[in-house]
Formats: sequence, structure tokens, C-alpha cells
Amino acid sequence: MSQYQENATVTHVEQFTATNYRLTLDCPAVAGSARPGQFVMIRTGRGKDPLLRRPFSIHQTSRDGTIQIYFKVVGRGTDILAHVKKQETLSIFGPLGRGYRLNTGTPSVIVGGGLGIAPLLFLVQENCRVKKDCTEDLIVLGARERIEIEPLLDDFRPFGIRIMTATDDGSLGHHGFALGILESMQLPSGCTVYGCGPEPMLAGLSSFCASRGLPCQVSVESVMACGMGACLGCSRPDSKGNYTHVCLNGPVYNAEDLQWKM
Amino acid sequence: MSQYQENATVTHVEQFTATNYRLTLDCPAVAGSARPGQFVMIRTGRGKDPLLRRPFSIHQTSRDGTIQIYFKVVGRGTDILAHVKKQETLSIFGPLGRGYRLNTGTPSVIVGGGLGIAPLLFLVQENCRVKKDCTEDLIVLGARERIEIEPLLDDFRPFGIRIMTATDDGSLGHHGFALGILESMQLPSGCTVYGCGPEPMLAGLSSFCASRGLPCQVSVESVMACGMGACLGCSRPDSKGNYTHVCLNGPVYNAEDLQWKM
Amino acid sequence: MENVSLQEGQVPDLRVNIGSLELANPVMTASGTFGYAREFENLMNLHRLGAVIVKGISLHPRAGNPPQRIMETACGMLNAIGLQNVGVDRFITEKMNYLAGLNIPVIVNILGDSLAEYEEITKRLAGVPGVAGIEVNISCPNVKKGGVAFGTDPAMAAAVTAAVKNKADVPVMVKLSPNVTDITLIARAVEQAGADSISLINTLIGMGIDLKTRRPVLANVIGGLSGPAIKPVALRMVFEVARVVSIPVIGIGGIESAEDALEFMLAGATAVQIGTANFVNPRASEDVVDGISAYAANEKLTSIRSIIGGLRLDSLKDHATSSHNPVAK
Amino acid sequence: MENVSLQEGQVPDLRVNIGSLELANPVMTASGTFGYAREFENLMNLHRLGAVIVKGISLHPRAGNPPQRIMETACGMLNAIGLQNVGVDRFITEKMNYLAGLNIPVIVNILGDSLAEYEEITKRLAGVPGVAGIEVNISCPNVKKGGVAFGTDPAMAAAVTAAVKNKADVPVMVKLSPNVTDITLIARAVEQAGADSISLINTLIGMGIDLKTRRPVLANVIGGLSGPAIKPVALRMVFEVARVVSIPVIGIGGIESAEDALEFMLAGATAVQIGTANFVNPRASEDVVDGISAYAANEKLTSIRSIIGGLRLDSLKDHATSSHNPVAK
Ligand SMILES: Cc1cc2nc3c(=O)[nH]c(=O)nc-3n(C[C@H](O)[C@H](O)[C@H](O)COP(=O)(O)OP(=O)(O)OC[C@H]3O[C@@H](n4cnc5c(N)ncnc54)[C@H](O)[C@@H]3O)c2cc1C
Ligand SMILES: Cc1cc2nc3c(=O)[nH]c(=O)nc-3n(C[C@H](O)[C@H](O)[C@H](O)COP(=O)(O)OP(=O)(O)OC[C@H]3O[C@@H](n4cnc5c(N)ncnc54)[C@H](O)[C@@H]3O)c2cc1C
Ligand SMILES: Cc1cc2nc3c(=O)[nH]c(=O)nc-3n(C[C@H](O)[C@H](O)[C@H](O)COP(=O)(O)O)c2cc1C
Ligand SMILES: Cc1cc2nc3c(=O)[nH]c(=O)nc-3n(C[C@H](O)[C@H](O)[C@H](O)COP(=O)(O)O)c2cc1C
Ligand code: FES
Ligand code: FES
Repeated sequence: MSQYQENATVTHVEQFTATNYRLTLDCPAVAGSARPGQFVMIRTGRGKDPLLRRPFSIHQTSRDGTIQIYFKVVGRGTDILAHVKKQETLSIFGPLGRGYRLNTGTPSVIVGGGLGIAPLLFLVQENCRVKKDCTEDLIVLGARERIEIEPLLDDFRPFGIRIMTATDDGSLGHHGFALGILESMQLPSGCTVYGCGPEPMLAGLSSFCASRGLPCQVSVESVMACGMGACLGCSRPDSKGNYTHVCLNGPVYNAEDLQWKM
Repeated sequence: MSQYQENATVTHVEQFTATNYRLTLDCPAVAGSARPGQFVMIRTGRGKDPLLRRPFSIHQTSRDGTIQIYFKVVGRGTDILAHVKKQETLSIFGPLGRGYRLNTGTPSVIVGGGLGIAPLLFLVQENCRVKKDCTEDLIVLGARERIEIEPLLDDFRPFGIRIMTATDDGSLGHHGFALGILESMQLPSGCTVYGCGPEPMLAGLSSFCASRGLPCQVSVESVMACGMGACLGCSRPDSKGNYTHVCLNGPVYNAEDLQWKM
Repeated sequence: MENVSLQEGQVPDLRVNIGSLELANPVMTASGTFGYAREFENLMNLHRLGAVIVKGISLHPRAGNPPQRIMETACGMLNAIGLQNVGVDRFITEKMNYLAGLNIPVIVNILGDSLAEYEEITKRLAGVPGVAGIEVNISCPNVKKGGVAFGTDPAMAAAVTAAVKNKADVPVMVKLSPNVTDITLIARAVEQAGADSISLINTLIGMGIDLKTRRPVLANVIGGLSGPAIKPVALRMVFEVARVVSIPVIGIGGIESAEDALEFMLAGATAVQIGTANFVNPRASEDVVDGISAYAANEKLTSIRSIIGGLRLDSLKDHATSSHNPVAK
Repeated sequence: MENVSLQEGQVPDLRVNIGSLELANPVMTASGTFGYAREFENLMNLHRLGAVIVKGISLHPRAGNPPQRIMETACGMLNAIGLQNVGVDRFITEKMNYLAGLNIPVIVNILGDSLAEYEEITKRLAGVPGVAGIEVNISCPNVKKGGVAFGTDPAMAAAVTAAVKNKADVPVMVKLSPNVTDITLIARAVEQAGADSISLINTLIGMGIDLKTRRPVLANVIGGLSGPAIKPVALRMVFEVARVVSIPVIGIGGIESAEDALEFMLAGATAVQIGTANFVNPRASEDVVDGISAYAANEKLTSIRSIIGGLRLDSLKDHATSSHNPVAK
């Protein structure tokens, strides 16, 4: 698997909410070899502070050699990224990690919460491209409020996948969690579940799937220094009590292979 | 003497040569109390690196509450400043130090070399404002080549002061150093000399004036951390062998009060 | 820990006690980074400070090192000022008057090349109006012991402390050098020698080289590293020392914001000192006071004292006490 | 110093000798920051490296510390990986094959909790094809001596060195901990005990606190500080050590660029190691090789060896030897 370090030109900056942004980056080498669920490490500043790169899921790729990242401002690095201007360049490095293993023989149920939606557009894109018809598949998008989901809906619609939404404040779709939708409905039999979102949501999804015997792949986070297996900093206990390294063995795991705190 | 810390809005960015820039900063408090020869400390980045502020002479002030700085890119801090955009804000702190003591009773001979021209526009401005008629006064502007001086000439002309130029490559005015002009001409008798420029030029100017018994004020540089007398970092040996602090006792000194390496 | 919660309309109590010295809030200025305070009078409200600590004073005036004395480093700076100061006598006659008028505790940082010098400075400061405390800089070379810094040897550190304590009529704070193998040994030694409080850290010893000239950047070759770069080391040492002494500990090192200050307090510091940050933001110390006040109000703390040493270690016990703890890799 | 100037068309000689080990250039990768090299094969040309130093290997596999293991700091990072590694046997069977195929010197970084462990690892590495050298990490706790790090005591450091030397069939590089009062004492002790070279610095011990949770950020509470933030300390220690030992010194600490590397060489380093910078720029070590090569060509150096220890101190003599030198303030 090839990885590249590229100076990506920012071709598009979109602001969706007070804190949520989307950048389009021209980086043909990374874009050309990326798989859904993989991530990139981006240098947010030019100086020595912030020092380390920041990991971001690949939100989508396009044939013209661009990728997108969709992110929320939570600290210094993301704040700098939010102020990046069109035509500036960012050092990007990827694609990294193991992405989703698409189970094209079964119906897909895809669940995203909050910024966990980020990698799912790429997953849906690829899922529907490979399957050709994905109208039986389902994506559930959850967030705190309407404005976090709405701007993304137009990007999901063209694929023909069924879309359901849930918001904590009821401003869009189901009033409650994304997982609540799954619990309340009949899932396509024999489906594979793919998830990304906050840790408690993934923990819940994991036990939901385990109790129903559904294969479940989730993308998890960890603090990272290198993103490529060199520092051993991104450890996380697996279900056997060993440490797995999220940047190398993840970020996508079979939910049953990880330890979950309920 | 009052000093202020302000968030100055950048209202104008001018690039004169590959490395020389001029910024106009809206900072009414600093502008309102600045004197020619004083300087400001500017924070070039928002993060912790580069950590320290950078000192810049006040190039000119205007009644509308702006000041200008005229600078050359020599390292990280000035490189960041060169990339500042209109409407961005910079933390500025000043006015600092002791500026030129205008000797309004005598003719003025003002000599600037390279970036040393920076504080002299403000000095000419004030010199000519106070004296009302400064047509007997002289400013000599020296630089390596034409393009370093030419863009500034329009700013000096309105005051009516006599302007002479010198370039190392002869592309404008006298072929040689600014000091060469002084050496080759008859200076107004009893004049006061004001200088700013590279250390060797100031050393030369100092001995030139000493040998002719002319009072001479020069603005010198030093590495600075605080710019306000708190760190004692900006020391420089004075003529008595004591350390003087450039940020507090300077940057403008009577040339005879300093030690010069020839 | 005081866990009573702040009532509606109440203002959090920011006072802390450094032994017998009560500060209005835990924020002081670090020696050598705040001149003699007057330099800052136009730029902040000096009366808001918990205490001011002035530039280190020696028995006789010192000219300091030749230039270049300072240098920027990654997220920090090196200085080799060389302890330039006016000497204790001129300090008392020229500087103390203004300082005493500020109505905030003034702590005088002192330094010497021998025990006798430390003693003599302390004697001269005794009874001087406005002096509320003495901070002893023990990072200085002991000329009698071949120039080894007092602060790197527990016995020498204790000797300086005892000498100063013996002559002082105000509380004595001893400022530790971080350039040692085991900071807790020095801390315990100065505590036993009578120190009323311990401040740490002074600067780490570092060096810069100019590739173009192939010379050291600083005329003194080596200098003291300060600023955000050293904060993790400072925080660790404060944590270590606060666990082994029972006198108040004052945290210093890379503090720029109220958050930084509060982290040091969680680690066990009763108060903090703001150093290099004063150069970057001359209002830094006042901003930290404001930030601590806002934090206390936000967290509904009746008193800021309730967070001192409040670091939660419970869930970490297993690892923290494992044999691997003392080493990080 | 070799002062012959480079002739037109000649290429500068970048080779350096670490005792009997000849490197094609002075650039190595620092242990724990380059995995087992293979991780970087797509991102740079591994063959360009002067040598590769792999993640620290212990006698038995180690799981390492629980998360959170790393944390960013101002211009640096803290790590408490906990020496996670596959153990010497699996290292030999699973990793050495690939490494040996790289045709660059492979230096194995080793660690242990007792002299016996250090000895045993060395024994197992003896005769393994491709192992060109051993780097001994002595920042590890000596379990027999109450967990005090081997590297903080000259006698213990010497004992580890002698133990490894005794069993090693390749040159032994001893890696010093900077968390000591006087690094030259440790350096001289390991030199006398037979070390073929000395590398420094390992990480400074630091700590981070999360104000929101009021907990240490790292599960291990303390961690090792690395990156540009520590460069001034590293440079100073390399300078100090290079002046007192006659074996080659290898500089480590915050090196990101050829300029950084060359500064360490001026300070007395024969070679350098690139650590944290590998995370920021996976091609960092190759970029440093390129930069050193360009510098040498530019400066018309026949051999890069001519700059080792080339720091000019002449005009500084008066201050550098003054009694104030050991202390910076
Ligand atoms: C594989 C992977 C993919 C990711 N994809 C996305 C994405 O598509 N969109 C997005 O918005 N974010 C994503 N993240 C999280 C993102 O990397 C962090 O939000 C970012 O690094 C924070 O940087 P900062 O400098 O703004 O915050 P910092 O100032 O570094 O930290 C601010 C706060 O965020 C927390 N934090 C920092 N890094 C992480 C992290 N890696 N995981 C969890 N919390 C963290 C810190 O503990 C702190 O509380 C991903 C993380 C991983 C590991
Ligand atoms: C009172 C005063 C007024 C000044 N006015 C102006 C001005 O009007 N216009 C202008 O262009 N410059 C001026 N300077 C110089 C300016 O401050 C430096 O060029 C600037 O700080 C360099 O910052 P940097 O981060 O770009 O360079 P750095 O990366 O910090 O350094 C790059 C190189 O510049 C040298 N350098 C850094 N700071 C100084 C300094 N203060 N003096 C001399 N050399 C230095 C360094 O040694 C290094 O070789 C003034 C300096 C002083 C003290
Ligand atoms: C320019 C400068 C001068 C200093 N002078 C002294 C001094 O005279 N006495 C002293 O005890 N510490 C002195 N220090 C150390 C500081 O008081 C403080 O301990 C150190 O800088 C770490 O804090 P900081 O990172 O907040 O700056 C000085 C520091 C600097 C930067
Ligand atoms: C994540 C990480 C892991 C490390 N692991 C080891 C190790 O196993 N053995 C060792 O001797 N040093 C280890 N180190 C220390 C580095 O080799 C190096 O000495 C230190 O990081 C300073 O160099 P730098 O500033 O260039 O990173 C590690 C450093 C980091 C950042
Ligand atoms: S982030 Fe470095 S090993 Fe995973
Ligand atoms: S720059 Fe700090 S005293 Fe002059």
C-alpha cells in the first residue's frame, strides 16, 4: 500500500456551522490511492508550533485528484485549518490506516454521529459505485442539531441510498440518537453495519450489533503523533487485552475486536 | 511617557522589492504618542512560535491614527509579517525607546542606509513640520540598488527637503555609499546629523561627525526580548564601557556616547 | 480541600498563603522578567498582582554579560544576562520607594557567590520598609567550591537557605534550579534548612549556535532556557516537589495563561510566577489573574485554594506506582 | 580539522566514523521514532541513511503503557510509550531480515531492568547478521536499586556499559539521559567503562495536566519530552560532553533540518539522530542528508568531518572561562 507526502493546494473552503468546515485539497497521489475509512495527517502550521500533524478522515475523493476533509474546530490545529484560504498549500500525508472492508454481498447499514459523518460520504460513494444499486442500503446521520446535517444531505442524495436523520434537539428527523433509529426499525436481514462517531455511540452500536449477531465495522479515534506505526503512541486495548495501534490496525475495526467502556 | 498595547488592523500592505514591505497599521493610541526614532514591538504570530515580538521603527504616523512600518524579510518573524493580509490584526506595543532629539535651531542632515531609511520618513515629517521651512535641510538615502529607494522618494518629496541618493551599484544617484556624498560635499555649517542604517555605516558616520565636530544622533539595533527595559537583554557597550540598554536608552543615541568597532 | 460551593452573588476568594505571607491572589511576576515593576506601570494595573518579585539583587552592582545576551529558541528563549543589577544598596535607595508604594507584597530575589554574600544582602534588606519576602536564587556558582552552583548540591543549598534564614526578618522562599538529577533531594534539604516556601523552576541550561559564524550565539556560550518550551519539565518538578515537602510550593516555567497557572496549582503549587510571558504580553500577569478569577467563578469555587494539589490520580494508581514510572520512554 | 578545500567537480565526502563503524553520512534515525524502518519505505529512500536505529528492544516482549501515551506540548511532545517492543527473539526473527537487506548499518537500541537483562540481550544479538552496532538506553529504571535510572548514576551507567561491552561483538554506543546534574560525569564513566561512542540526549522528563478532567494527560503521569523545544538543552550537553571525552559523540534532540544537524556537529557531534521530526516529516532524515550535502558543497568542504567540533570560541575566551560560565541568568 502506497503512501505519499504532498503539498496540497486548497481549492475550496466551506463553512457549514460556527465550528464545522470542509476543505477541498488538490493532492492527486493521495486521492488516487485512498480507500473509504482511511485518513490523512495534515500539518496545520508552517512553524514548530503546533508541532504534530493532525489526523482527518478522508471525507470524499474525486477523479480530478482532490480529496475533502470535514472537520470541527476543537483546538489550535483545527482553528488554524479553519482560517486557511483558497490557494494556500497544506502538507498532507496519506492515505493511512485500514479503512472499511466493504461487504458488497450484504446490505449496508451505515451510521454516523456528529463529525463521525466525515468518512461516511466516501464510504457511501464507494459502496454505491461497487454495488451499482444501493437503494436497499441505509445511512443514518445523527447530530446535535439540524444545521450539522443539512448541508451534507445534498452530497449523499445522488447515490440513491436511503437516508435517515436524527438530532438531539429534534430539529431534523428522529428526535434522539442515530442508534435509536436502528433500535426502532427492522434492519435489512444479514446486513453489515458500518459506523463512525463519538466513542459512546460506537460502544452502543457495538453492543447493538453483537446482540443481533450483525457484523459491525467502526472507525475509532486516538491521539496520534506519526499516523504510520512509528511512534506506538496511538495504542488502544483490544478485546484480548493487547494494545492495538489505531493508525496501523485501524482506524476501522471489527467492533468485536475492541474493548468498549459502557 | 505612555505606552500602549493595541490590536492593530492592517489597512494597507505594500511590497516594494522581493524582500521589502510596508505595512500600514491602525493603532490610534500608539500613533498618537509616537515620536520620530521610536519603535514598536510586534507579535508576528498568534501561537507560541515565534515566541518573542519583533522590534520595528515607526516609519511614519498619520493623523488618522495609523502608523507604518517598513521592513525587510530576514527571518521567520518578518516572513510571517510579509504574508499578513489587509484587515488582519497584529498585536502591537509601543511607542518605545528614546527617539531623535530634534535640534530645530540648526540645519538638519539626515542619512539613511538600506532599511535604516525606515525611521527617517517620520523624522523628516516632524523636522519639516516643526521648522516649517526645511528646504535648507538635506536627506541622503543610500541602498544597494535603485529599487530599494525609488518607491520611497514620493513620500519624501512633499516636505521640500533636499534629497540626495546613493546606490552601491550606481543604479540611482551617487555610485557608492551615502557617507561618500557627505564626504564629497560642503555640509550646511553648524548642522546636526541624524543617521540610521547598518552598523558599519553608523560607525563611519560617527567618526565622520566626530572629526568635524558635528553633533550626531544615530539609531542602532540590538536583539530584544521585551523592548521596554524589563529583560536587560538588549545591552550594548557605551563609550564609558558600561552597558546601555538599547530599548530604553536608545535606540537613538548621540554617536559619541557609544562604542564603535571600526 | 475546601469543597463548599460558591453561592449566587458571591465572589471567589483568590487569596493564598505562602507561609505567613498572604497574597491577594496566586499570581506573582518572576525575577528578571519584570524589571523593578515600574517598567510595567503604563501597561497593566500593578495593584492587581499577588506579589511582585524583582530582578535578582547582589551585594555589589554587577555589569552583567557582554552582548549577545538573549536568543529566541523554539517556543522559548535563552538568556545570559549575567545577573546585571544595581546592587543591594542602590536597590534599597533607588527602587524600594516606588515598590513599597504599590501596596502589594514585594519579594526581593537575591543572589551571591558565597554564603557570606547571601548573608550580607539579607542583613541589609532586614527592616527595609516594603520588603515582604526574600526569594533566594541558588542557581548561582559557589566560587569557593569551584563554581559549582549552590542549587545543584543538597548540602550547599541547605547552607545558603540557613544563612539567609538566619538574617532574614521576612519569609524566605528558595528558588530551585532544575538542572539536577533529583529535585526532591534539594527541595527537602532547603525545607529542613528552614525555607518558608520553595519556588521552581529556574531556567534549564541551554545553548545556541550560529551556523553562519560558527560561534555560540550568546557571548556567555550557555544561557538559561525559559518559556513555554520548558513548561512540561516545570510541571513535573512542581508535582514531584509538592509531594515531598509540606511548605508551600510556587510554580514557575512557561506560564502564559490562567490555564497554565491552574495546571501548576493542580500539580501542587500554592501560587505561580509569570516570567517570559511578560515580554510577549506585558499584561500577561494581570490577564492570568483575570483568568483565574473567571475560572473560579465558573467552577463555583468558594476559594481558589481548593484546587491546590487537586490533581486526580486515583484511576491511575496502578501505572503511576509501577516500576516504570520514574522513566518515560 | 581537515581544511583542504573542495575542487571543482568534486563531491564532498560525507562519511564519518563512529569508532570502527563507518557511516556513509552522519544522519541516523533515533530509537523509538522510526519503528523498524520498514514503516518508512514508501516515504523516503532508506538507503540514503547513515544508519538506522530501531525501537528499543528488551529481553522479553513488553506491552507498553496504557493510553494516553503521547501529548503535544509547546514545540515538542511528551511520550510514555512504556518501551513497548516485541522482545529480542522476535526482533531477530521477524525484523532483522528486512533490516539486514537495507544495506545500511543497523544499530539495535536495547534496554533492561537489570544488568543481567542487558547482558542477555547483547548475547542474543551477538552474531546476528546485519547488526552493526548496539545503542544502550540507560534511562531505564534499575529495579534492583529501587527504580533509580541507570543513567543517572555514573557507577551504574558504567556497570551497564561494561556488561554490554563484555558480550557485544559490535561497537557499543551508550545513550545518555539528560536528567542529571552533571552529564560529563556520566559521559566519562561510560567512556572509561569501554563505550565506543556516546549518544545524547534521551528525553527530558516532563508532565502534562488536563485542566478539564484535572488528571495527568498521560496514563503514566510523566513522560519524555522531545522535539525542537529541547534542542538548546541537547546542544549544550553535546558541547559539554564532546569536550571531555575522546570517543565519538552523537547529537540528538530537536533536530529537524540540516542546519540543526550541523550546529550539533559544530558543538562536537560526529553524527546526529533524527527523532520527533520523523513524525512531522517522514522524509526528515533524508532531507537532512540532502541539506548537509548541499552545505558541504556550498562551503567547499572536502569532508564533512572538518566541521566536527569546529565551534569558534576564540573571541569568547574571557567570558567562557569566567566563574559565571556554569550558570546562566
Ligand atoms: C483517524 C482519525 C480521524 C479523524 N477524523 C476527523 C475528521 O474527519 N474530522 C474531525 O473533525 N476530526 C477528526 N479527527 C479528530 C481530529 O484529529 C482532532 O479533532 C484534531 O486532531 C484536534 O486538533 P486540534 O489541534 O484542533 O486540537 P488540540 O488542541 O490538539 O486538542 C483539543 C481537544 O481535542 C482533543 N483531541 C485532540 N486530538 C484528538 C484526537 N485525535 N481524537 C480525539 N480527541 C482529540 C484533545 O484532547 C483536546 O481536548 C480524527 C481523528 C483520528 C484519530
Ligand atoms: C529598535 C529597532 C528597530 C528596528 N527597525 C526595523 C525596521 O524599521 N525595519 C526592519 O526591517 N528591521 C528593523 N529592525 C530589525 C528587525 O527587528 C529584525 O530584522 C527582525 O526582528 C528580524 O526578525 P525575524 O524573525 O525575521 O528574523 P530572525 O529569524 O529572528 O533572525 C534572522 C536574522 O536576523 C538577525 N536579527 C534578528 N533580530 C535582529 C535585530 N533586532 N537586529 C539585528 N539583527 C537581527 C538574526 O541574528 C538572524 O541572523 C529593528 C530592530 C530594532 C532593535
Ligand atoms: C531574561 C531573564 C532574566 C532572568 N533573571 C533572573 C534572576 O535575576 N533571578 C532569578 O532567580 N531568575 C531569573 N530568571 C528566571 C525566571 O525568573 C524564571 O524562573 C524562568 O524564566 C522560568 O519561567 P518562565 O518560563 O515563565 O520564564 C530570568 C529569566 C529571564 C528570561
Ligand atoms: C515516541 C518516542 C519513543 C521513543 N522511544 C525510545 C526508545 O525506545 N529508546 C530510546 O533510547 N529512546 C527513545 N526515544 C527517545 C528518542 O530516541 C530521542 O532520544 C529523543 O526523542 C530526543 O530526540 P528528538 O527531539 O529528535 O525526538 C523515543 C522518543 C519518542 C518521541
Ligand atoms: S500514531 Fe504513531 S504509531 Fe500510531
Ligand atoms: S529588550 Fe528587554 S531590556 Fe531592552
